[in-house]
Amino acid sequence: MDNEMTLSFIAISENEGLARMVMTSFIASLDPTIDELAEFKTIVSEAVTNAIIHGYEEDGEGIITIRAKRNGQSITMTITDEGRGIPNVEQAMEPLYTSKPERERSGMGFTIMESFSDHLSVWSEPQKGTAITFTKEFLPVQSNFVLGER
Amino acid sequence: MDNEMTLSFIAISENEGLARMVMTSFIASLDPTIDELAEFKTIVSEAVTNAIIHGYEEDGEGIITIRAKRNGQSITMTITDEGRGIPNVEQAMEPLYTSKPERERSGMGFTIMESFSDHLSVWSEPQKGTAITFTKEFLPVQSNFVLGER
Amino acid sequence: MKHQLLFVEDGIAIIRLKGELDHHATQIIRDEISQSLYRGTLRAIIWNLKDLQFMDSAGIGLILGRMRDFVPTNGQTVILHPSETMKKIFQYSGLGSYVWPTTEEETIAELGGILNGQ
Amino acid sequence: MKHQLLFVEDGIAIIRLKGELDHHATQIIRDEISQSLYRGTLRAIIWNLKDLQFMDSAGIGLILGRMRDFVPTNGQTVILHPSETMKKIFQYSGLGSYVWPTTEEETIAELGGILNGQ
Ligand SMILES: Nc1ncnc2c1ncn2[C@@H]1O[C@H](COP(=O)(O)OP(=O)(O)O)[C@@H](O)[C@H]1O
Ligand SMILES: Nc1ncnc2c1ncn2[C@@H]1O[C@H](COP(=O)(O)OP(=O)(O)O)[C@@H](O)[C@H]1O
Repeated sequence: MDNEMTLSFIAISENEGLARMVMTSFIASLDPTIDELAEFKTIVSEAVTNAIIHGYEEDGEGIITIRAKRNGQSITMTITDEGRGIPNVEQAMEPLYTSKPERERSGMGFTIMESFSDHLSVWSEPQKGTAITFTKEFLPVQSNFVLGER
Repeated sequence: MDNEMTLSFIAISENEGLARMVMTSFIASLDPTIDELAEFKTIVSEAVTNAIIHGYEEDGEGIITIRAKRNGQSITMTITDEGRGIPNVEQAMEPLYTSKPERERSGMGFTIMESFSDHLSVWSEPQKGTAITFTKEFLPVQSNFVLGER
Repeated sequence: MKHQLLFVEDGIAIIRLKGELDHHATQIIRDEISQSLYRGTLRAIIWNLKDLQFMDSAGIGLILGRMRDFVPTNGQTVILHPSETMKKIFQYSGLGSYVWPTTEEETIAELGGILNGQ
Repeated sequence: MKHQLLFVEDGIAIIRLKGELDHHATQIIRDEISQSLYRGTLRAIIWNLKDLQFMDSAGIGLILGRMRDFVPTNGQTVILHPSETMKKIFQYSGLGSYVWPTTEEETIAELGGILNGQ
């Protein structure tokens, strides 16, 4: 393990930006490319937003916890809420499926998280909560350079 | 309570910058002046560095926890380690006192933390650990503007 | 999050988004954008993302929502200058074909033609 | 954390610090600075903090450490362009009088005078 951190915060939408900034700081030493960083921030944002909107239904009280580990060029993160949980995870992960179309949710959160990560798993239990774990690999700075030279 | 967060991380010097960046993100909505932000970051940096150097003697294993709350224009933070503790807090808080002159510590950490905060308290018990709690008030954006006009 | 909304000739609205477009931001700007759009006689909406630093699926919700509101009356939607990552998000969401490689000016000229049936 | 070390006429060393000077950074740059300084015949050290974004008491330790190393031989120390907050930190630490309001060039000229006993 190279580094490790845990962040907990209240499930209010203001903290979506906080979570992105904290995680950006955490991976700074990997020197990510612009696209790697944007993808990583998007995953964090989707998972945190889901916990706020779906997990706690924006009650402004629940706590979201992010655990992150850096191992070489690889970041593993778990975003946990103790909210309503997901009754049918398979359905939830389908592109365009959303339980809140009236809030203009697009149903693309899980699809984006899966596409931008190297591995993603979902644990959820109704009335207990949800935990999303993902891993993202970052290209070593060295090989970015080599790729750039081709 | 307007907002609240907890951050835990391994006591390695790389994370001094992480702690400053996270806390900068946390207070962003207060729209601090450059000087307010610099003073705030300095307090955070002194307390976290002390936990790493003195609390855990740079063993690279201990965990540092920061709890922060925002209440209106006021930020209250506690930085906790479960390290060696401070045998004589009064002496430790004297300007220029340091137990590690060989590491080029200046002994100014506590003096700076006290000067830059509005309130500071220290809890410590040998072999149990140390907790530094401070409060810093930020000028409302409105009155910054009025001050600027004088 | 800031945005700028302008109406140009031929009922074309340009929305220039700046900063970070997440769920938090959409809550703040959605009503403002919707109300401004209702005030004009709309034939097309151009979303210019040149100064947008970040967007997640909340941005898809915002754009799809405005398409639903305005497609019945007219409804050409154009998305300009997304970042590489945003481009992927649009593709996954089926909005890839609304991303044009043109500048704002070229888009207006082009739309003028389209809207006038050329 | 980056820094730039240059020697100018009359054995004056200029250290330009950039980025964030905390305990982590001092661990990285201390030896490098010390070794470079030992290579010259030093009569004064100018710390230029114009591009320093952050400094805490680790910076005080770094500067005091170099003063201890070099005061025996010569040892004029000058600190330029600290931020308001850094200025306060220098004052609390008793280093306030080493902060000069001059530019790098003016300082070199001034030191030239001082060092030549004018
Ligand atoms: N943390 C969560 N807690 C409860 N339900 C969730 C959570 N995350 C996702 N879901 C469910 O999964 C569905 C699909 O999620 P997602 O693909 O992110 O789309 P969206 O957020 O746009 O609805 C949500 O509509 C919701 O029903
Ligand atoms: N978290 C801590 N755990 C143990 N001892 C501490 C801690 N923080 C401060 N101290 C003690 O207090 C002394 C003074 O601290 P400070 O004023 O910050 O100066 P410095 O860090 O430069 O030594 C330290 O030298 C150390 O002995």
